[in-house]
Amino acid sequence: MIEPSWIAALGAILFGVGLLGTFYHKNAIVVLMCIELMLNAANLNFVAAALHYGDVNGWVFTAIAIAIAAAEVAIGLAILLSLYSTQGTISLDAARELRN
Amino acid sequence: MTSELDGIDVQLLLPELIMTIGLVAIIIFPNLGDARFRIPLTSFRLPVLIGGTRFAATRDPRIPNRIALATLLTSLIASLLALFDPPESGLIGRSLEVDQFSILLSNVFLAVLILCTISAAQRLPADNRAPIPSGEDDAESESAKTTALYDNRRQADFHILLLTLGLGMSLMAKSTHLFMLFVCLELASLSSYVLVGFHKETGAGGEAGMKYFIVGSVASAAGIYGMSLLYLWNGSLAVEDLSESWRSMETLDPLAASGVGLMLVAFGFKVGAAPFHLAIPDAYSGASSMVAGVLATASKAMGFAALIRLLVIIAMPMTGAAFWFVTLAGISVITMTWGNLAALSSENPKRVLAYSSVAHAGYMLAAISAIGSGLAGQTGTELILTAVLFHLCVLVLFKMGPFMVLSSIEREGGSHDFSGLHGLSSRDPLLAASMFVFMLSLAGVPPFSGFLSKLLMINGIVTVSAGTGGASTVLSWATSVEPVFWLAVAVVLNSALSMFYYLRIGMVMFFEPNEGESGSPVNPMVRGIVVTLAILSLAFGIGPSSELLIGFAEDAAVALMY
Amino acid sequence: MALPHMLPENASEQVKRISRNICMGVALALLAISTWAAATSFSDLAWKSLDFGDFELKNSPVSLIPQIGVSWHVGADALSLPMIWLTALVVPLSMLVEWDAKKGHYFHPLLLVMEGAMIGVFVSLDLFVFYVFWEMTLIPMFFLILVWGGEDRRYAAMKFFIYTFTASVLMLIGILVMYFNTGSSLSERTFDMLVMLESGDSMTEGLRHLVWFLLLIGFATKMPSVPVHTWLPDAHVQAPTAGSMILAGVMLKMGAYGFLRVAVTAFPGSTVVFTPLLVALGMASLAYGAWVCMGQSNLKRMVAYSSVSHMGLIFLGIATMQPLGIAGALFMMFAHGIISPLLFAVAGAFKHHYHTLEIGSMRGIAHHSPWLAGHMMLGWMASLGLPLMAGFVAEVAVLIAFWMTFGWWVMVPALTLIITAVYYLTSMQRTIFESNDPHEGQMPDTLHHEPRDITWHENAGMIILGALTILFGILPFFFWDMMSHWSTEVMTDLLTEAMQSEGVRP
Amino acid sequence: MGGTGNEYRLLMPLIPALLIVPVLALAGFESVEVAFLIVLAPLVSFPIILISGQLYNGNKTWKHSLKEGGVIALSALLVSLTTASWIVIDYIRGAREITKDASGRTAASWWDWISFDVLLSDYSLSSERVIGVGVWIDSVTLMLLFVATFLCFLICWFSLGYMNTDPINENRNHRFYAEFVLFAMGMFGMVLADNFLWLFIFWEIMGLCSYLLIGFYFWKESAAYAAKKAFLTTRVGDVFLMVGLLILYDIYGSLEFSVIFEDPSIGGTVDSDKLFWALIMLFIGAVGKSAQFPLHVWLPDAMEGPTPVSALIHAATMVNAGLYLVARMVPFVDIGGNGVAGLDDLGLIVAYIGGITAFMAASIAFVQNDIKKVLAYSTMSQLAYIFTGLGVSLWFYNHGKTDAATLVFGGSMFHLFNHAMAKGMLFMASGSVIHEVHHAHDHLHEGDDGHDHHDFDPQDMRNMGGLASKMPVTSAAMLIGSMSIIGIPLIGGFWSKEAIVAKTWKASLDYEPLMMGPAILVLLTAGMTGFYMSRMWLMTFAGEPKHQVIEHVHESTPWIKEPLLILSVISALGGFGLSVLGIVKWLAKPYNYDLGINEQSVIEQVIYELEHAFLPDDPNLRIVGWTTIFLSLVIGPIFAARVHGGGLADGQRANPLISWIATLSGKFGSQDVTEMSQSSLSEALQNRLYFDHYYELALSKTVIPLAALAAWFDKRVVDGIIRRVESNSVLGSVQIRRITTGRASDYILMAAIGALSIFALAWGVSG
Repeated sequence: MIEPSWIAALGAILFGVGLLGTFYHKNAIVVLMCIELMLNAANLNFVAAALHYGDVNGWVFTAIAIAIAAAEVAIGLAILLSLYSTQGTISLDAARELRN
Repeated sequence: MTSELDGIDVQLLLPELIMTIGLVAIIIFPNLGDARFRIPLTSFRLPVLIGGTRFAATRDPRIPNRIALATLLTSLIASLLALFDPPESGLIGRSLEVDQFSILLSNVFLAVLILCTISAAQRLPADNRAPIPSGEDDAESESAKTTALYDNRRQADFHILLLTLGLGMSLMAKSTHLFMLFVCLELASLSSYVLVGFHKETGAGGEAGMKYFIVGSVASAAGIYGMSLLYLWNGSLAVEDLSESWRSMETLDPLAASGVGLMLVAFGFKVGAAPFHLAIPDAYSGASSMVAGVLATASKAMGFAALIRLLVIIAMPMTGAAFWFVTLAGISVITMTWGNLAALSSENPKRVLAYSSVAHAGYMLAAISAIGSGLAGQTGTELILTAVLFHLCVLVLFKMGPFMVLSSIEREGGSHDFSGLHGLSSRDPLLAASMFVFMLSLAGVPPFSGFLSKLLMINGIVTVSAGTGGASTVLSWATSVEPVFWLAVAVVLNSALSMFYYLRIGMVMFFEPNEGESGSPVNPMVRGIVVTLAILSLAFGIGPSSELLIGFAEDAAVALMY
Repeated sequence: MALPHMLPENASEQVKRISRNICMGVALALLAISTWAAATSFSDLAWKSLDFGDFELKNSPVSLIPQIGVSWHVGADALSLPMIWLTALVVPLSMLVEWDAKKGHYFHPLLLVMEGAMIGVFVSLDLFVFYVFWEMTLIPMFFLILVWGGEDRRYAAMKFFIYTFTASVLMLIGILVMYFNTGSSLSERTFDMLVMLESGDSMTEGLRHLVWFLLLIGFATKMPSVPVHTWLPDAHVQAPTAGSMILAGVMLKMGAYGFLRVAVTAFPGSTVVFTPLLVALGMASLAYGAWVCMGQSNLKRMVAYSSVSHMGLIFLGIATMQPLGIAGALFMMFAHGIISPLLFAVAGAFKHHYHTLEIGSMRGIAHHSPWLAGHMMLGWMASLGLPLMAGFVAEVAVLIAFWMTFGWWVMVPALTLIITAVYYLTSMQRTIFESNDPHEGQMPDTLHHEPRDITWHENAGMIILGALTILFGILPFFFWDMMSHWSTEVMTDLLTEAMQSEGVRP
Repeated sequence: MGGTGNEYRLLMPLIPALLIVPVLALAGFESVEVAFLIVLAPLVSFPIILISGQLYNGNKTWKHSLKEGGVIALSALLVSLTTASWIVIDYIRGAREITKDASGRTAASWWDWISFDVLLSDYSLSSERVIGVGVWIDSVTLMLLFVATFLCFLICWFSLGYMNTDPINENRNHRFYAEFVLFAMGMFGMVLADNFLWLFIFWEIMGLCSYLLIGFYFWKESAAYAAKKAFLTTRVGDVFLMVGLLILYDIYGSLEFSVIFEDPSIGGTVDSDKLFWALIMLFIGAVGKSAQFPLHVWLPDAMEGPTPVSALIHAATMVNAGLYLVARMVPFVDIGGNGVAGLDDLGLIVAYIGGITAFMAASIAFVQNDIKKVLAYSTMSQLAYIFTGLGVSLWFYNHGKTDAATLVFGGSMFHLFNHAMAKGMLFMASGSVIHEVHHAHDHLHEGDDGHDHHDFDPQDMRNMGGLASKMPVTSAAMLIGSMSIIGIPLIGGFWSKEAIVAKTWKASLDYEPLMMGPAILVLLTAGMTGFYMSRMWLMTFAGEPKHQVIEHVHESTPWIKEPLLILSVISALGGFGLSVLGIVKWLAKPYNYDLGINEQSVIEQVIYELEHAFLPDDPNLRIVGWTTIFLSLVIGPIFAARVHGGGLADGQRANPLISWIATLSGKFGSQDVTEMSQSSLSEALQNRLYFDHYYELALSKTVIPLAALAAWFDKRVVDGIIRRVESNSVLGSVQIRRITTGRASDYILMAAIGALSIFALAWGVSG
């Protein structure tokens, strides 16, 4: 069996990658994917902890977190779609009407 | 998570249940029609009522608004009843607890949502006789007609989102389990993202929604990751367990500390703390004003409730300063200064209010960080929590108020720079006077409630620190006193700084000549509400009514702590 | 004594005149009440025999916000009574002076609100309520300046508000620290002034000094003392006449009043230790203010700086640590409260009738406005400390005490009296004299009609003020005796002990 | 103006005023009890005149029957005069109803002005101290009181003629009379005050009135300027005086004469250095008020005021206040009494200031052409004489030479009396001249549009000459006045001036070589006085008219002649008469000397006085005395006659004595002084020795730039900081808003950085 700490380490790496990706990429879809990575990093941690403590709650958390992520993606895509319909692009930096 | 909903629990969760019912009602009711389902093989058509040609009553686009209002009012009444007559035992399983704290916050949320709904009736009008554009119209009137129709169509959407937001927030306040708390928070957040970007036909709406969503998602992803770290550390996410483990922890576990730190990011975004606040002004100015008002009051209250639970209840060591004390103090000073400075030269009233909201978050963070200094003790903590909760309550009055005023001129396209406010005093003196009262209250001028709440917070900070510092000269005292004391100084200096833009709004209303529009921009209902809010901001500033509210806040603080 | 309770908001009156008359009536009623209160000081000697810390007309505290120990608690003693009377006097007079001005129906109610707040400051014995009233005075004054002010009124109003607000929030911290030290638990703590003033005992010395200092910032800004005075000239120049009169006549006194009532009474030790600072501030205000006055070309600005200069004497008087000096400071507050409204009424009348305030843009107006010239002469002379006018009594008392304590340093305030004379006389020479024509004055370029003398109501207001100035100059003992008594009490009860423990010789 | 007979009907209202005192006396009041009337009467009439003047301005009755308030003023002053006379008479009669204290002075207290406590150096409180108001009467008081009330009354009388007939004053005279009575109130109050503070208070009131009256013609730039100058210059002195009072209060814990004079040395424990400085400060105040060097610059300019004002305030009364104050210093230095030793430097300083001023003023008077300016400098010079005398007296007192001190003190005070009478009259006479010349000029140019109206100066003596025949009363009065001032033997001022000069020399020769300076200066000044007074008289009245206007001069205005006549008599005979009555000793030693003929017969007394004046025992003094007489009687006038003398024009008739003098003056030949008048010395004198110039320069180089600097500093630095804070906040605001770039990725970056730093921090502080 895989050591929970390894899982957690993978989670940490995923989180790091996701966080870096969020501000490195300008494409909104890619950023959304990076956010998913971060959420999944959390999921890995939950799984690891559930393994470690033998606590069933961890699995439940994971399941719910996946659901949350799905909802978030759905809403995110909807928002991006509407943005696309007015701006014609989904580049994060293109929308700069509101500033200062 | 094993308990069942028995009678007592139903009563405890009455507001949320009402909201849920209302939610379903909004979804279903407008869709009622004469649709019939022919039972296969027979000619018997069973009326299924969903779909088909809608009835006259259900066709009315104003229905969702009314249902939402009725739902929220009923919930509020239920919630208020609970406030005055607190239930004996509030525990529902391990994840929810109804106590004075959550009831007070529920009231705040519901009040905000009611105000928002009332405002929405004007900002997002539903016209059951909206004309259909014909080819003869010119471009302008055609687009107006289109918008009107459009607004009719999305009445239900808007109010559904409002109710989900309310449900999420209300449940969040009751959560005693971190994961539950987070789920509710997400429910509220996701609704609020959509609400911000609700006016998707305008570029600004979409843009604001996108920014708020992206930054918010990153923050909550960090938060959920932080939470997972806490879970890794402790194996349980119940607040009680976490708190106990934390207290028994001998040295600070990095896992725990970073878990709390990352959750701080998520909640920091909710309350608008620097440096996570950058999307806030954009979101406020892109969203319609009443939504911005909700973000600035209810959403912020939600963030603070979570923050308090996390920091004060969980991450507080038995003795000494909490590890987050310096961090939070630094954040608070940066936040308030940033907010006030940025508001100083802004030309957009919504952005000014957004920055002012950021600044207020800074004040409250300063108060909370005073608890983190570890000097507060029971009394000090109670005092500060009372102050923060009181501030969150009265914020509804004088923060939602101006947003309602802005919302009323927004329809005319006037909330994006100060010129929209020009001559408001001649158009509607009562409205302008109320707005001025709100500004003074925000600035913390006696005798308005903003002063009392700010005073309570500063008092809390001073109380924590005034006993320290022991030397005999001013200079050595100043070097030996706890740095917390300087937070109080920072708060008052910032209040002084903020005076400038608050007064500016007042002046713009009173002394710039009116251009264009004439006549009051609001309907009597909204005006009545706004004036009531202004009167209440005075009433809660001094006298017996403030006594009552402080009493509630105090009870809430006590309930939260023990 | 619930004077502020008696203030109805007459703003709802739609007819300007009705509003004005009602306000005047209320103001006069207040004047009558406070005069009656003051008159008891002449008839029976209760005011003089009050011990320190005792108050007449005191009510039993009514709890307002019990959670933090706020209560409605008012009273008056020899320190506040003259101020209350002054407030009740200056407000109706300022209404009288602006009787005919087209001001709209909010104007007089605002003055009345102002009066209520100021009286509230003077009577409240609860520091929370005191602070609330203190800040409440800002709002009507802000509007007075903003709505009825001069050209640059926005800047002035903002500056006035923000400047004094900043200072008073710093003061608020001081008050809160004092509050914290009134008890060890929340339920014991109170804002009741009588209890709070004892709170200094439980503080460390450094904290006492710090709190004293914070209070000083708040009060000195209001007074105002150099170097935090610059809001005053701007506010005065832009404010309408009535606003200036109240501002100079009463609002500035709130600073000195608060300093004596709170800072000195609660922290006698710090006051004694920091007398050099007080002297420095007082000297700076006095001398520097006078020099700045001389460099001004705007009549109202000059008068405003002269207020700065005169309020410097109050600090000097307190710093002498002599009953005589403190009584002199108190009398200065009172005297300046009568004289400066006169000065501003004159300056306002100038603006009203000649449409300019530039010194030298008109000459010889004594030809056209003999009454105005006469009042100007009277006011200016009173302000420069001519004997038999109220200001002189205070000046001489402070200086006598000052010599006793500081010796030859007295030359600074004394020589400043010359400077004061220089700027007043020069401004008079260049406005009411020197037309070079036995029958005509030189009019400012902006004036396109034949100027008239002041109207009857302006005249009446100024005559009353002038007469009082002289009355209190010749017969100062009406208020002097109770002030002197109070000063003696404050010395024996507080300051002497503090001086002994700090090792300061009288 | 109406006929003369008609005019004097206006005196009817004076009758009730005259009756007040007899009524009070009959009612059983004592004179001291009603002393407050002296102050009260003018005080009450002040607002009456001022306000009714404003209300009834232009009204016929007001203008003609009440002389725009003049009659009211006159009545009030009459009340003061009668009351004062009553007190004087009571006092001289030695009426024992006037209760005297141990030192023979009378004090009465009216009310407590302010009362207070003082914290003593052992932290205990003193008993309650009071500064009250009351009267203090001794012989000096009485003399000055009489001079003041008498001259005020006469000059007010004179003003009825002088002021009310000048069209320029029309409808403005109420202001004049109101200020006049206010001044009178101040003067009376100052003289009567029983403590230094109230002395100072009334002193300042006089200063105010002086300011107001000099600026009576306020529209004239020169008048407004002169008024300001007068006020400010005296204010400088006053401030020092006030500091002196502060020190005195600190020493004695009181400012009451009765307390201080009881024992000025406080049993020998007084700090004499401190006292010395207090007295010096008082003296600076006196210097300012009495226009002595170096604060003398205001007095000549003060002649911008109407002539009655010059007569009253700037010659006869107010300027004596300084002398009065110095006279009050005697108890401090009188070591024969309880005085403090070691204060003799004070006497020296006073004497030097006096000597310098006397000489300087006399020399400047040489070149003045304005008749009032000559008199002004003469005033300054004569006051300086008195200062010298007082200085010498103080010196003597402090060395225990009480007899000599008494004599010179009495002499000085007596000179004050003589000078006040004579100078008051001289000013009125000059006023008469100016008035009539002006009148004649107006008459002559009635038809003109007034083209050369402004070229002609009715005060310039170069336009006069030969007026003796036109104005017999005036010329005679002026002659007697001049003689009194010059010190022509047997007339007025001779008796007192002789005493001053002699005692100054005595002090320098016998005791203190340093006194030589003032001694020489006063001696020289005696001769110079002879010159400039003669010059003035000769230029005005002798010789031939130098301007056509003079031909039309008539001495016709009512109200003007009577005071001249009365004062002429007093000037001519008063000096001798009063010295015979022993006034010199009476003034100096009130407690053991009553005025009047004591143990000797009149003849004996007369012979004693004459012998004392002309043939003193001390041979040195004999030389000094005769030198003085020679210089003032012979050298000065003869030089004046050589330059300006000349007989009257043919056909002009005047009173024989006067025409003889005029003719005599023509007999000394003539001397051309054109060259001399162009010398640099003359120019310096014309420019008043450049004092005004340098004062102005110093002020414009220091005060004005400093004021501008202060204003600049306040605006740019003190307020600048505030504005800088403000603008920097706005600037910072713009900067900080720029961080909100609008790019979502930047927001995420910031949030991520924040998150990472919190993460790092948490990781760092833990474990």
